[in-house]
Order: sequence, then structure tokens, then C-alpha cells
Amino acid sequence: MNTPDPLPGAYQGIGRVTANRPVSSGLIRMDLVLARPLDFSPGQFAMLNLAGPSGMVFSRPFSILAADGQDVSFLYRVVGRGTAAFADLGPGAPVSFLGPLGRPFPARTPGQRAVLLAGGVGLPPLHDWLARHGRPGDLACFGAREGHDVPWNLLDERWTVCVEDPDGLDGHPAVTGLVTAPVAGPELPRGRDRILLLSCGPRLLLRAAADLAAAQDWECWLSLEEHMGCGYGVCKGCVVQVRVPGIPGSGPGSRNATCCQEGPVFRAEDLIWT
Amino acid sequence: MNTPDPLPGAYQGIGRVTANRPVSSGLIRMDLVLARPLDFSPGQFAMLNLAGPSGMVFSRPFSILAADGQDVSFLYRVVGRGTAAFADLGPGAPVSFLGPLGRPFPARTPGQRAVLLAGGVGLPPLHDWLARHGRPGDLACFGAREGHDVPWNLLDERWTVCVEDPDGLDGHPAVTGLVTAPVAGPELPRGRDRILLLSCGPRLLLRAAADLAAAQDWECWLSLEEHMGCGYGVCKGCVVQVRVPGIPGSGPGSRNATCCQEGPVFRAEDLIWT
Amino acid sequence: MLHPAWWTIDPCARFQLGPRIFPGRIWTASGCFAYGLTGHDMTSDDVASPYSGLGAVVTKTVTPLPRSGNPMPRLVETPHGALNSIGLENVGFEAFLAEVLPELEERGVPTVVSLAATNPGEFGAMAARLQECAGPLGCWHGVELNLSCPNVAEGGHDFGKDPRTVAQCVAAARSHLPDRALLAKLTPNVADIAGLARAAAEAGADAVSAVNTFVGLEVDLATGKPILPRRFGGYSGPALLPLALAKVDEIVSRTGVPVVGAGGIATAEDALKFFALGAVAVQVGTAQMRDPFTAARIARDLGKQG
Amino acid sequence: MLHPAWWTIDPCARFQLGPRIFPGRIWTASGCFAYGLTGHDMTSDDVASPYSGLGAVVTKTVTPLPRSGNPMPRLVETPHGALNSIGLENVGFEAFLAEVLPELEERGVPTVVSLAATNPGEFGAMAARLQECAGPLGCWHGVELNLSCPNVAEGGHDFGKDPRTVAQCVAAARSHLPDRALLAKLTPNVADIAGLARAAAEAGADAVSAVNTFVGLEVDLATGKPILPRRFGGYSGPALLPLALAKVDEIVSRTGVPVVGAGGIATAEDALKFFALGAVAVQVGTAQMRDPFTAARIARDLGKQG
Ligand SMILES: Cc1cc2nc3c(=O)[nH]c(=O)nc-3n(C[C@H](O)[C@H](O)[C@H](O)COP(=O)(O)OP(=O)(O)OC[C@H]3O[C@@H](n4cnc5c(N)ncnc54)[C@H](O)[C@@H]3O)c2cc1C
Ligand SMILES: Cc1cc2nc3c(=O)[nH]c(=O)nc-3n(C[C@H](O)[C@H](O)[C@H](O)COP(=O)(O)OP(=O)(O)OC[C@H]3O[C@@H](n4cnc5c(N)ncnc54)[C@H](O)[C@@H]3O)c2cc1C
Ligand SMILES: Cc1cc2nc3c(=O)[nH]c(=O)nc-3n(C[C@H](O)[C@H](O)[C@H](O)COP(=O)(O)O)c2cc1C
Ligand SMILES: Cc1cc2nc3c(=O)[nH]c(=O)nc-3n(C[C@H](O)[C@H](O)[C@H](O)COP(=O)(O)O)c2cc1C
Ligand code: FES
Ligand code: FES
Repeated sequence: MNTPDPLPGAYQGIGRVTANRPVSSGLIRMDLVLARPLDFSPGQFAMLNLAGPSGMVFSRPFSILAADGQDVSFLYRVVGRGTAAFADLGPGAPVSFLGPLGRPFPARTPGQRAVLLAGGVGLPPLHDWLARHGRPGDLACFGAREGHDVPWNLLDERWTVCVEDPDGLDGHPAVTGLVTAPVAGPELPRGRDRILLLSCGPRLLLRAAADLAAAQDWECWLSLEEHMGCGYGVCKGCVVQVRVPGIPGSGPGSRNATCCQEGPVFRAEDLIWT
Repeated sequence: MNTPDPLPGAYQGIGRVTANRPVSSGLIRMDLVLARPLDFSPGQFAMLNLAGPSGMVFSRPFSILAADGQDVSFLYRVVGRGTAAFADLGPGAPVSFLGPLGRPFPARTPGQRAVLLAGGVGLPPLHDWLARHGRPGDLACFGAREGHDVPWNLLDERWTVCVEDPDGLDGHPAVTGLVTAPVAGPELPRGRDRILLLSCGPRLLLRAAADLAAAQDWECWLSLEEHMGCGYGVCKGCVVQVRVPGIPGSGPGSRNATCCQEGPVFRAEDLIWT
Repeated sequence: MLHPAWWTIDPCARFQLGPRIFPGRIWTASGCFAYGLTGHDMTSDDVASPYSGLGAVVTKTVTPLPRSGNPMPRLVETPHGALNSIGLENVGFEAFLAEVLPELEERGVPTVVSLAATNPGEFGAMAARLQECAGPLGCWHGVELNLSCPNVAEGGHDFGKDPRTVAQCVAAARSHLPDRALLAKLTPNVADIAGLARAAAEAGADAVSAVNTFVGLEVDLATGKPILPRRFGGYSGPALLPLALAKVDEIVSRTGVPVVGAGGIATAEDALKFFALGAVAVQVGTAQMRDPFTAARIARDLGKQG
Repeated sequence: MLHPAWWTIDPCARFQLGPRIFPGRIWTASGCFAYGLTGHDMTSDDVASPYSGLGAVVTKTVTPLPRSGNPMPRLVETPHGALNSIGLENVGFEAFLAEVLPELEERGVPTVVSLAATNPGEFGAMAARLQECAGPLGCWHGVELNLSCPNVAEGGHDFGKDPRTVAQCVAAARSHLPDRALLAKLTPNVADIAGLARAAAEAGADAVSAVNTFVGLEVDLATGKPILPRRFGGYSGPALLPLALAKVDEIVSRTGVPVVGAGGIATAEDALKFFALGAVAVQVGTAQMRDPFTAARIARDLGKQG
């Protein structure tokens, strides 16, 4: 089933931090316990904020790394005000949670091998996808700048780790090169019924993944990052341009799609890169 | 010397919290270590704020409880946003400090006995005054609502504790009644050369102290609380009305005095209560 | 504490505004809650639904033709508020009539329809068509004329700054809306907002909504250029509260025109401040984006049951 | 980071504004640093003095006669800013001339004298007398006409909203101030601040200062009444930054009149945003109250030595 599931119900509530610790030099894992069990699909995200009046004006979107009953986990990097504030939270701290939101990555159709390309904080959705849907023969690649940036404990042997700089590997196995390197060889078959390429990470990676998929005629879905106001489709602050079928007689057109509600996962061919 | 000392230089810098713990049910003692030694006189205060952009728009005034080298202590009660934020600070947290500020309580003139009336968080300046200038025969009274509100560890045997409600004394000695109760009897002499009354605390206490002093013709100085913007005399947001000698031929007049710079300690007779 | 002594209103009780009875006084603001929730079901631990206790959802402003809005980025957080330059992206008036309004009716969402246009004639035509198509709907309580959106190039900006234009737009819509509440949403970017309110009321508005966003700008330090492609955006959120309160007070105390207050409301306390100044209802905007239950929680906290 | 590529100015270097050379571009704003520090010596770990690197201290506005200002409370913190209704408490122009200005000269504080009056004639008279008494002073660099203080009942408020009055006041002062910088401080509480700036420049102002405070109000929830006895106050502080940036951009891009920017500046980054839009200098107001070294630290951080 390649058509995205209908949006499930989202839950708003206060989670409590149970752990909030670095898992690599740049990545922090935050575990929350919610007041009720959470069901989600890989690629969905939550809007997080400090609870109460000290919170940011907008909540911050984070992909869900895993959920088990009332426990839900995230993986994040400190890049600004919000993530810096999250990094300061200790056990018991309240966090405002709204999720799951957005459309997930699709499952595979029979006969497809999966190729997962995750860059840095793009790991969570693909990590969960592999955990749920992974099969022998799938190729899951995680890319980081160097060894210390890799959350080794999260990555089992199914993951191929790619580092641009082989420093800091401390004996861990890794390919030197971009996360797309293991895919570049001629081993993978052409055709959208053969390969399902899923990617999440920096924009350059997404572009490269889209180009690869186009060249090889693979099915390809990408998770986009846009700055978000609401995360649930009401503000129209997060739109991306997608293609729409042309009206007969005129060429194909484009329209705005909300990254938070129609995405964040889009079919690569639908996207108009700007 | 009853004339206030000239204002000393104030120091602005970042202090680090060394301790921040309750000393009674309503009072918290915060100790900071500054980057340099601090010299102050009892009754002076400091403007405190969270360091960095998360701070409040205005810093908060707090009387200095004690200072020893680079260590400086405060005693406070959580009443609003700022004090709540202070109460959350753990050891090592940075605090923006500006002080000492304002004019202190005077020392006594020879022959005067001191009567100190401290209510609640009004304790710090008088606590330090007694530590520096106290003599046998002085009467130092601390008032609280009930026993649990009293910071027993701060109060040695020279302090008479007064509680409105004798609950929660847990065997500690205390007078039941307002903090003015021990002064009400006829034991104390009349005359401003005999008694120096100093008071700091709620407005009602200050009024009562001023009335007592007027009735007994005692010398009386009071520490006022006004909301402050700057704490160092520039914004004119903290003014109180004081009497000025009349121009010959017309009656006495009044003028604005900044509580932060001309006060917070004022001669009771100079104040115009509004 | 949430019910100070001076506060006697139940904002979750029905109240009359112009010819219409509204189910309550806590509303969501236009553009911050779309056409209500679409596509999402929402639950929370403490409030049954984002609509619980709400008096109205003011829909995202619709214009005669569909609009795709301004180029991205069009929404920027600042430390104390938000700047938006969405540019009135909307499905267009006909699609709104055909698809959105019936759905709101079906879901039982009390609705105020926000309209924008570039001249009084268009406002009149939209009002007439609304009345014609949606006349029988029970959940449609009123119309809010967005006379103040600072993000539309074609006239939108200065449009609502002139009391005469305000009056003309209101009059044009009023004549077609005999039995719905008619509100004029005012821009705060003027010296005399009370004058606008007076003009709106004299032309037949039942109330004014105040305020829309203030003109703001944010600079990208890396480039030294404004972050928003159109330089300016509308400033909203917590930073606005004292400014919005001042504008509401100006209108109430100088004109007595009923005011629906908006600007920076995120808590029951914030809302109370508007009611204290005499606002008849309030709208929750930016804070609703952060948490879709904000308005419902305010209604719960201030309601008699709260 | 503090010196992005587009940033080439040294704000601690001398620069010319009208007929005058100022020692720098980081100033303190009127009313937030009194007449400079009086009665206090201040030290810090990282900056030698609160005056280090400053281009000017704009003094608290002085009026022809002494004023004791508005009743208390007259200063209220809000979560994102401050509301003041000080009401121009000041020692009066004659005492200022006799006592304050000579002392500033003696301490070597670069000074801009802020003046307020109720009509152009008074402005002219004050300017003439300043020139007469203080003509030889080396630290007195200019005059800022406060045309915008929203806290004075007698005309102060609407006074500066009319471009003609602005022009008259500027012209009256200009004629007596041949060799000092003349600035007009503008109110942001108008629809068209660029029009005010143009009027000021055409009447002879060397620059405009923008912005003064926005009209705001805060409610005391316990009573349901405004906290300030005069209801309204001037809103300042961090909440203002995007609003002030928008006003400055409006003036710069529509008129090209030199602007001294103010509103919400607390850090070097904040100041940079004003410079990015073309401000020739900036003023630090509310943040200077929180910490008297704020402006000096901004000067250090942005200076070539920083
Ligand atoms: C669907 C989705 C899933 C994401 N999942 C993750 C994740 O699992 N782990 C992770 O570390 N990050 C993730 N991000 C990025 C994350 O949202 C940003 O890093 C975060 O919002 C930065 O907040 P800040 O306050 O620290 O940064 P600031 O730069 O101070 O934020 C200012 C504003 O910009 C927005 N913003 C800044 N960077 C981004 C960005 N890259 N994407 C979207 N908005 C941004 C913020 O939300 C905020 O509104 C995801 C983004 C999206 C859209
Ligand atoms: C000279 C002086 C010395 C003081 N010493 C002490 C002390 O040693 N211990 C102590 O606990 N308190 C002391 N106070 C009172 C203390 O300043 C206030 O409790 C504190 O400012 C409250 O801040 P908040 O943010 O928690 O309260 P909020 O009510 O949230 O503060 C809002 C604003 O009101 C001001 N404010 C509120 N209450 C007071 C008050 N009572 N006095 C002055 N400003 C107030 C705040 O500074 C702030 O600007 C002193 C006040 C002054 C003027
Ligand atoms: C993202 C966004 C979109 C908005 N769109 C509209 C709109 O379409 N029509 C309108 O009248 N107001 C619009 N507004 C203004 C709000 O309705 C409200 O008047 C303003 O934001 C102030 O309230 P707040 O501070 O609670 O957000 C919008 C505001 C935001 C933040
Ligand atoms: C307490 C206070 C007093 C002020 N007094 C004056 C004044 O006397 N004259 C004047 O022109 N501006 C006065 N202002 C306005 C400031 O100079 C400045 O224009 C405004 O506060 C915006 O800058 P800020 O956000 O940095 O404070 C005052 C501001 C405050 C907060
Ligand atoms: S973030 Fe609001 S619509 Fe997507
Ligand atoms: S608090 Fe600013 S003058 Fe006293």
C-alpha cells in the first residue's frame, strides 16, 4: 500500500522527561512518558515545547524515533533556542507534546527492496521503518561527518554507517564517503517495482536521493523539513510546492502542500525544488 | 553618624549560585559567589536577574543578608515570576548581580539603644546590622505568621521571635503577637537620643514603627519597598514622596525621592505616606 | 484567582451580538485555526475537544478568488512573538461556500466567516452570495470583514486605515446580512483606531474585532536582509498583549462600540484582561497554533463550571 | 558571528551626523540612563565603565519647567517588555543648564540633550538658550527633540503625530543650533512614520530617532482596572524589536532620512539588525536599566577591537 494512511488522531498533553542524554557527540536522545499510549507510523512527528508560559511561541517538530506504550523517544541536535532549552531538561521536566502528526513513509509493495538513506538527525523515521518493515536484502545507510557523530548504540548490524571523515571511529566499521556512496554501485536493479528509496536528512541528501531515484526509476519518498508554526495544518506557514496533473489542454501545474499535514513525507516526483 | 554614607561603587557581574535552599517554610536563602569581593553596609541591596536573554526585563531588588569576600547571601520568598525562577536555580547557575545599591541603615549615635523590627523577608538588613553594630540592651524582634515561617538557624538568642499563631514552634521560644508587641510595654525610654528604631518589612509594620517612634520621639529609619526598574537611580520608576523644608513664608513642601538611590532607607519623619 | 470578584460573566454562556446569539465568548482568531480542524482528530487529557466551550471559530480569511499566498518563508518566530506574511492563502470564496461551510455546519462548529476583498462592491457581493447560499445554516453566526491584513499587496494594507473605506465596506456587507452578526476587523497600525471603530459601527457593524497584527520586520543576521521576502510581516503573539489591550481600551472608552478583543491571548488571565476592559468576546490566535486546545482550555478555566 | 560579512562599520569610530562628529554609534536612549550615571560609580569584570565606547548619552528629556511626573505606579514590567508612565519627571531646563550639563562636560560624557516642550516657540527658546549657555562645551554634540512622549497630558501625545507640527518644532530649534546635530525623536503610534521623518528632515533635522514607546496598557487582574493611574503607558523593551525594525525600515527605504534606531535593543545582534537596515546609530533604552553596562558591551562586541 503506497497510498499514505489517513491521518490518525493526534494527542495533546504533557509528557515528562524520563531520560535526556547524548548518544553521540552531536545527538541527544530524549525519552518522554505520556499520559496515554501512543500509536504512530514511521515518518510521523510530534510538536514539542516547554510546558507553560516559558515555552517558545511555536512548538518544534521532531520525528518520532520510537514509541512503546506511553513511552516515546526523540533524537535531536542542538541548533538554536528551542533545542538548547530541550537539552537543559532533566528527568521529570514537563514537555508539551502534540502528535503524532503528518503522513508517514509508506510500507513496501511486494517485490520491492528498501533502500534507506538517513543523514544525521534524519535517522528517527528510517530507524523505526527498518525496525518494523526491514527484510534481509534491504540497504540501510546512515551518514555522519565523523565517527563521534554516530549514535552507535542505536544502529545494529543492518545499518551501514558512512562517515565523511574516518576520524573517531574507534574501531567501529564504517564506509568513508557520503551516505549515498553504498548506493552508487551497479548492484541495485532499476525500476520502481524493484526498489523503494526512502530518505530523511539534509536537503542536499534529499536532492541526491531524488536524482538517484529518477535516474534509476526507483520509487522514492522523502521527508522534508520546513519551519512550522502549528504542525497540524492550520497556519499555512510550512508549504512546499508540489506538481498537480495538468488540466487537459494546459501543462502540468503546481500547488501549495502543507509540509506538516500533506507531508512531511512526499513522493519525490511530486516535489518542485525551489 | 546618622548621615547616610555616600554611595559606594556598585559592581555588575555574574555570580554563581553556591546554595539555594529553604531556611523556613516560606523563606529561601541563596548564596552566590562573585568574581570579586563585595563590601556593603546593612540595608543596601542588589539587583538580581537570570543571566542572559531568558532574564526578566527588569532585575529584582533584594537586600543583602551577608557578604564575606566574594560570597554574598540573600533571603527571599517566592511571590511571582522572578522569585519563582530564582527558586529553580541549582548550584553553578549564573545570576546577574548589580550592587551594592542604595543607602544603608545608619549606625547608632552614642547613648542610643537600638530597636530592630524585622518582618518576614525584611530580616536581611537588620540581621546584618545587629551582627555588626549590636550591643547588649538592644532589642531585635523578628515577626512571622507562625513557627514554620521562622528561619531559626539564622536567629541567635539576641533575637526575639514573634509569631501571630503559636503553631509550629516545635519548642522554639517565641512571643505570641505582632512583631511590635515586645516594644509596646513601658520599659523603653522616650527620646531620639535614647532609642534608634530601625525597621524593614511589610508596609503595615513600617507604619506601625513610624507611629511608635513618633509617639515616643524615637529616632526612626525605615527601609521601603518600591517596584524598581533600574535600581540605580536612572529611570525614576521608584519614587516616594518626601517632605522638604518649606521656603520661608510658605509651608513645607514635598518632592520625589528615588527609593533605589536616596533610599531604600529613609528617616521616618521625612516620608509622606500615600 | 481565575474568577476575580469583578468578573461575573460566563463566557461559555450564550450571548447576543447584533441580531445573533453566539454560544460563547471565547473564539479562535482568523488564520490561526484554518477552517477549524481539517483532517485531524484531536484529543487531550483534560479537554474533550478543541471546540469545547468555544463561541466561534473565525475562519481563515477567504477572498473572491483562490490565493496561493506569498513566497516562503512566510512565518518567522521571534523571541516574543511571530511574524507572518502568509498572504491570505485560501481556497477561494466559491470553494469555501461549496465545501468548507457545509462541512463546518455538519460538524456543528459555530462559525464566523472572515472575508477580504479589494473594494466595497466585492464585500457586498460576497455577503449577498453568503446569505443566498448559506442562509439556512444554523452554525454560521456571522461575518468578520478583514479590513486590515497587512500582507496583501493589492490595497490590503492601506485599505483599512481610512474610516470612509471601512464604512463603505461595512455598509455594503450589512445590507445583505440582515440576521447575522457583522464584525469589522481593524488594523492597529493607525493613529486613531477609535475613529475606525466609530466609522464601522455607524455603517452598521455590530462589533469590531481588534486587533489584527502590527507591522513588524525581522532581519537575517547572516545576510543583513529582512527574512521575509516582502520585508514586512504581521507581528502577533505574546509581545502584543499590552498593545492590543491599549487599542481595545481606546475603542471601548472613546466610542462604546462592542469589541471582540485579540492580540497575544494565551491564557485565561490574558483573556480576562480584555474582558476587564469591556470586550464582549475574545479571539485566540497565535497561541492556538502552538496548542489547538488553548481556546478550549481558556473557555473551561473561565467558564462557570471551571 | 558578531561581525557578519556585510558588516563593515566600526561603531566605536567617529562619524559625522549633520554638522557634528560623534565619537560612536552606540548610544543610550533618553529616560533610561538619566543624565548619565549620577551618584554611582560602576565597575564590572569585563568592561571598564558604562561609558566605554559609547557615542552618546541622550539625557532624560528636560522640559522648560521642572516636573515631578505622574503618580505611582508609573513603571510596570510585563512578560516581554515594560510599560512606563514616568511623565517626564525632570529637574527643569534651567537647573539642567546650570548643574547637569556642566557636570556631563566635566566627566567627558558625549551628550545629546533631549528636549520636550508644548509648542514650537518653546523648542526654539530652549535651543537658543542652550546655544547661548552651552555653546563652548565640547561634549555636547546635539539635541534630540522629544516629539513623541505619550505620557504627558498637555498635548504631548498627539503633538508629534502631525507632520506640520514636527516641521515647525524642528525649524524653530534648527535656527538656533548651527553647529550641533539636531534629531527629531518620532512616535511610532502613527500610520505613516515616514511622513513624519520627511517633515523633520525637510525642516532641517539631521536625523530622526525611531522609535519612542508604543502605547500600551496592562490590567491588574485583582481589580480589573489598568495598573497605571493614567491607564496607558509607553511600551518598550524586547517585545518591540520587530516593530521598531519595521518603522526604521519604513523611514530608511521610503525617505532616505538618516535614522538613529531604538526599540528593544539588548544585545549586539539586536543592534546589528538596525544597522543592517541602514540605521546610522542605535540607542539602548530599557536594557540599559537592567544592566548599566549593556550599551558599553554592545559597543565592545561590535567594535573593530571586539
Ligand atoms: C517533520 C520534521 C521532523 C524533524 N525531526 C527532527 C528530528 O528528529 N531531530 C532533530 O534534531 N530535528 C528535527 N527536525 C528539525 C527541528 O525541528 C529543528 O532543528 C528545530 O525546530 C530547531 O529549533 P530551535 O529552536 O533549536 O532552532 P531555531 O533556529 O532557534 O528555531 C527558530 C525557528 O526555526 C525553526 N527551525 C529551525 N531549524 C529548523 C529545521 N531544520 N526544520 C524545521 N524548522 C526549523 C524552529 O522550529 C523555530 O520555529 C525536524 C523538522 C521537521 C519539519
Ligand atoms: C530595596 C528592596 C529590598 C528587598 N529585599 C528583599 C529581600 O531581601 N527578600 C525578598 O524576598 N524580597 C525583597 N524585596 C522584594 C522583592 O524585590 C520582590 O519580592 C521581588 O521583586 C518580586 O519579584 P517577582 O518577579 O517574584 O514578583 P512579580 O510580582 O512577578 O514581579 C513583577 C514586578 O513587580 C516587582 N515587585 C513585586 N513585588 C515587589 C516588592 N515587594 N517590592 C519591590 N518590587 C516588587 C518586581 O520587581 C517586578 O518588577 C525587596 C524589595 C526592595 C525594593
Ligand atoms: C499565521 C497567521 C495567519 C493569520 N491570518 C489571518 C487572516 O487570514 N485573517 C485575519 O483577519 N487575521 C489573520 N491573522 C491575525 C490573527 O487573526 C490575529 O488578529 C492576530 O494574530 C493577533 O492575535 P494573536 O496575537 O492571538 O495571534 C493571522 C495571524 C497569524 C499568526
Ligand atoms: C522608563 C523609561 C523612560 C523613558 N523616558 C523617555 C524620555 O524622557 N524621553 C524620550 O524621548 N524617551 C523616553 N523613553 C523612551 C526610550 O528612550 C526609547 O525610545 C524606548 O523605550 C524604546 O527603546 P527600548 O525598547 O530600548 O527601551 C523612556 C523609556 C523608558 C522605558
Ligand atoms: S505548520 Fe502550520 S500549516 Fe503546517
Ligand atoms: S528604580 Fe530606577 S530610579 Fe529607582
